[in-house]
Amino acid sequence: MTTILADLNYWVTVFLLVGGLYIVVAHGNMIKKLVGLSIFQTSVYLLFISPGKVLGGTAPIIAEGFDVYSNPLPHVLILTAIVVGVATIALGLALVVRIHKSYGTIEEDELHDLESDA
Amino acid sequence: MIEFPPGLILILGALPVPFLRGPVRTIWMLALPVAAFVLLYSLPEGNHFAISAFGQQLELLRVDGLSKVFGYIFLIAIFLGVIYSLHVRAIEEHVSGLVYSGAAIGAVFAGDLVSLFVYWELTAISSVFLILASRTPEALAAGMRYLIIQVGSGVLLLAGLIMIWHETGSIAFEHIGIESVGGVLILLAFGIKAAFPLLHNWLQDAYPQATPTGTVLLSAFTTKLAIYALARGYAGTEELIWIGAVMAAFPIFFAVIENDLRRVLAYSLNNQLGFMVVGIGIGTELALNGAAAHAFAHIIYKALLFMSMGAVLHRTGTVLASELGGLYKSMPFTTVFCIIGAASISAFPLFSGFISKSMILSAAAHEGHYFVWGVLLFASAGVFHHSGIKIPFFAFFAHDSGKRPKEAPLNMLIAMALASALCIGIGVWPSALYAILPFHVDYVPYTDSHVLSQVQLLFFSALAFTVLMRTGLYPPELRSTNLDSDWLYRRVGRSILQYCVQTVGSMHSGIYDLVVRRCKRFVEQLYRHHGPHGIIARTWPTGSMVLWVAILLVTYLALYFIDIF
Amino acid sequence: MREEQLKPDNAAVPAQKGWLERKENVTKIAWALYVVCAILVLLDFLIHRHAEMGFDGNFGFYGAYGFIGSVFLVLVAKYGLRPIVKRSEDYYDD
Amino acid sequence: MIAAHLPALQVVIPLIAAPLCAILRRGTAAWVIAVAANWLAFAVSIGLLFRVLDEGVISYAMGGWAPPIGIEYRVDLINVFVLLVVSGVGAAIIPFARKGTEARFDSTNQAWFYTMYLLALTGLLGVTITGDAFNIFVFLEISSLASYVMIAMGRDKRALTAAYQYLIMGTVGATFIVIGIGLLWAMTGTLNLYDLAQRIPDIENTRPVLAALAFLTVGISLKLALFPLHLWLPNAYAYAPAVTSAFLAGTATKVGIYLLLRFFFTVFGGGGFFLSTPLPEMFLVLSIVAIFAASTVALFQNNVKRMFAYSSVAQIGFITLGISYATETGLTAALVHLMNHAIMKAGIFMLLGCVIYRLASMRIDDMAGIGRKMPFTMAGIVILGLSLIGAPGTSGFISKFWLVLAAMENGQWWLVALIVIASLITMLYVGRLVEAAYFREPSEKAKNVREAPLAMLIPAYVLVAATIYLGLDTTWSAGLAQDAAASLLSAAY
Repeated sequence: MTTILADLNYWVTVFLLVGGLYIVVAHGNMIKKLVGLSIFQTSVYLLFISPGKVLGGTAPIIAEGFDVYSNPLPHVLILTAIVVGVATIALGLALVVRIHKSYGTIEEDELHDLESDA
Repeated sequence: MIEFPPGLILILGALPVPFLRGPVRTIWMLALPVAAFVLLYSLPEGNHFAISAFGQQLELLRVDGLSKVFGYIFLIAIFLGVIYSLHVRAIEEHVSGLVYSGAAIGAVFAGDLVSLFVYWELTAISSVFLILASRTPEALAAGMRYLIIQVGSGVLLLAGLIMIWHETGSIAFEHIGIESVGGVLILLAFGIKAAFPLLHNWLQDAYPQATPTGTVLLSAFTTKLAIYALARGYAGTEELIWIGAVMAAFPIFFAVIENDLRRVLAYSLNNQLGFMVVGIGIGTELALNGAAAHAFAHIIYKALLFMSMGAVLHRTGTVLASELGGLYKSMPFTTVFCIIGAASISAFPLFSGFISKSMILSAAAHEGHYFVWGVLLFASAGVFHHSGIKIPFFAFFAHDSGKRPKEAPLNMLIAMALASALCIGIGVWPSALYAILPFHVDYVPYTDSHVLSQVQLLFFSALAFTVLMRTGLYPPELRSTNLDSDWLYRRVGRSILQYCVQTVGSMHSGIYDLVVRRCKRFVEQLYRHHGPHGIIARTWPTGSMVLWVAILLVTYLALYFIDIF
Repeated sequence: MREEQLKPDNAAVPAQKGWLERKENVTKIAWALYVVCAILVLLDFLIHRHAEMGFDGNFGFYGAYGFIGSVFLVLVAKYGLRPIVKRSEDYYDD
Repeated sequence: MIAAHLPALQVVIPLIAAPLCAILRRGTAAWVIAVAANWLAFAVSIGLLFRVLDEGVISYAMGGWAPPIGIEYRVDLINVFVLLVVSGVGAAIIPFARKGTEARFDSTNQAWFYTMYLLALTGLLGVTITGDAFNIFVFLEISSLASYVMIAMGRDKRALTAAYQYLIMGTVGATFIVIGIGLLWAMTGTLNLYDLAQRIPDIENTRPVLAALAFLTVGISLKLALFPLHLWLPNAYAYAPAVTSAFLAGTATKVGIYLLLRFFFTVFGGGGFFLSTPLPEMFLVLSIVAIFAASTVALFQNNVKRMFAYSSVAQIGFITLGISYATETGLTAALVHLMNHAIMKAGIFMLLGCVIYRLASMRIDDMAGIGRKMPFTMAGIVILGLSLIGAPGTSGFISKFWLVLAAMENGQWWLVALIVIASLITMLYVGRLVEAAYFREPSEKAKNVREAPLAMLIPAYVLVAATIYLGLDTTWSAGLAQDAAASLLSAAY
């Protein structure tokens, strides 16, 4: 039990990862797929951030009285990753809007039928 | 002095042809072989033109007796071919003809296996257009089969040369022999192009499908290039004697019952190659001289025969023996030229075949190969039968078909006249040809005894033909398809799965039956899955794609972890 | 171009039959051939033959070889090969 | 002075040029900038090549922060080879882009197109040159996002769904890569590739490292479209504008190959580690399946662009086949084919762009008889097609030659036979196009077309010429690749 709790952050990561992927696989709606994708990416943020926390450490700002700091690097990295993620989702949504305009649907199976006819 | 590969003159010279028109094009195309001929004439023996590519030194211009005689005849052949095809409007035929001949000439002067291979493949690729240019579905299919087989030959050559390079560290194209695996592979590659028995059928399959002008060029280069390569790499290999004997004998049976006269010529081409292969297999100076001389003479008279049949095809639209006859009335010149070609291939005294074929026969007798000698003599009689008599007889005489086509176009007649003059010229003055052979010649073809023997042989063959015709025993010309080894891949290959189902399936049952049924469905499923709407080809929903990702991830994880446990 | 090549020949009129097509002429040619063959055999007596292998110097060897070989060739092709390999013209088309 | 900053310039030039295009909003001006930036980038690559040849590996500390803390750009023979391919193919494509985009978009959208193009170029060059694992992810996403947009700009509305699919797949792939990187970072505490390479051998067989390897394998396989993860590729290539197809076919998957080599060989330590995993067998099987399945599918395609897209999947199979040997010859074959295939496939898609420009169709039936109407375009396609088959005298032959050599070294004769059969299948589908173009009567559509403008033909013919040149002189392909392969295997950096 304790081991499971000790690795809690990893379990959450795995849960988000699998859950996100599952949504991408299982849902035919293009927006829902993007939601799944977003959740899937979130798992990565957690994967990076959590090992950066040093128990008992403080924010990595040099100040008197503290000599244990958390690792600042993951925060920087994940900030970048979040920006990338936002851009991806924005572009994806823009594409969905255009697809809706062109086809009148954003359900993948219907799209598939439409394209087979074309 | 300019030292430049003559083959490249033709290949590069072909490039501007699409942009030239009218007489300028005619003059240009005729000037190319002439220029190459003059150049070749001036070249002394030795290696003259090397480039480095693929990290190797490639010798593109190795001039010696053997390469020179093949170079000359190839240039003569393309010159005649260009004249013969001047009336053709389709540019791609002219271009591919020139490139094809240039590649064959380039291959002859290649001093190393890599450049030989490059030219080898180029002849395959450039010549297929001469077949495709017929623009019929049959020609398309035959052309594709031809291409696959020819390219396959090149691939074998490549595999062999890599092995030899590995073993010896040299890519020089000298005597190869069949002692190493690489040598056997290369022999196989040469054998495909030389139409060895059972590897031969592309020839009878493809040549009759080419355009009237295309066949003339095809008959000259591909197989004779292989003969040259065999003479260079496998002279004196005893197996070749037997292969050649079989080659000389078996196609004539097919030729007798074949109705398509161009296919008859293709079979007789095959048979003539057999003589040359025997000569190479014997490998003495006389035999090799004979093989080279026979190749030289053969290219001209075989081209002449194909030219005459091409003229018939051009004018009447058919070369089926059952549809022709009586054409001598309206095509007298073509008839005469055809008879000259027929006399040459039959080796009548005073015609070119006589002075070259007899060298090979003499060499066989000298070396004590009596059985082979007998086979070749039989083949000589047979040649007379199907090429000497059958071709002119059924096309121009026999029963009158009622067809009254115009005489062949002027350019065709000129080409045929030139070829005829060469056939007779070589037959009457053999010393000119003997002078350019690779080895010194002290062979005298015209002795009383030899002339008499040959004339007896031929006249009694003619007697046999006459007797068989008059007694009604000669097989009638029937419209038919005659099976040959191509049946193996055109029919057996296709029905092998169904066959499995029928025979094996009836013997066994249960599980085995299931397996076989699966096999049968495989072909249908290939299209179902790979065809435009097949499962592998169609647009997949994103979800299933991602599912694949997940499956693969799990697979990899499992594989890695299994490893450490 | 096409129409002239298919112009029907009025073969019914005997006068238009070529010299070569008349039966008596064909017979003449055949007889000429028989005579030439006979002369050729007889020449064997006159011309000295240097036989390379012994057996080829025998009287009439080449003539007999050519005749028998040709008959063999044609008959084997007709009765041996053709029944095996002959198929209808559109055999490969289906 | 400039020579010292070449590694930075390689990425910075297109990166700065991209927003300039966006700001100018004028098609012509943007095009001029794009051409200038791409050609400069090519020049920089050449400069880098000569520096690497002269002085060996170049290490460049970005912003003056010394590695491993700061981001390091590290140029060695392997990535300079790929940089050369990417910027070189781009340099040929970008002049070609003018006519096609002008015909389709208004001035503003043209400017956007060039912006996206430059961003994609930046990303691909960045991925290749950087020595920092996380930096790879960032550049990868820059290039991917830009390429999604470039695909979506295709004239067929199916381009939109193709772009969407690619977006989902690409993001999943990139995220997998970043998960792999994260796991490696958690285990070693460094993101510098060369630092990682020092530390990984000690912990090579721990589970997180192996999990990282699995994530990286799948993520990168997605990016380089290794069967069965190729499914996004055919539609993306088929419905994108010609410029995009040419650019992506020539560069994007090739950078994927580079990543594969870099991670498996440099980071995980030479050929030894690679051979100790099940990867060689896995790659061998997947490559063969890719070659045959994709070639067979290509055979039945009616859309010529889609046909060549599937052919790309098959050709990638040839590259990964070379990698699966993990021998010097095998890797050389892979690198040589990487370069040769980039050039020929980019050329083919450009020439197909010429056809679309005149004919407005990619159906093989509509292309009937086009050989007479567009002789130069089709002649180019035939030459490149021959190269694809592996005909001697073209660069494709060199690729096949090395591949066969590698197979023989391993004594796998059956594989030589398979390679030959695959070439024959290639010949069949190229032959189908040739047959339609030259031996059929012109279709209704083809009757009125004429030859493509020189502005499109000349750039394409540069690549045709390169294909022939590289078929004759292999100093710059096999010569470089051999050294690069040797350094990959020894994991010397």
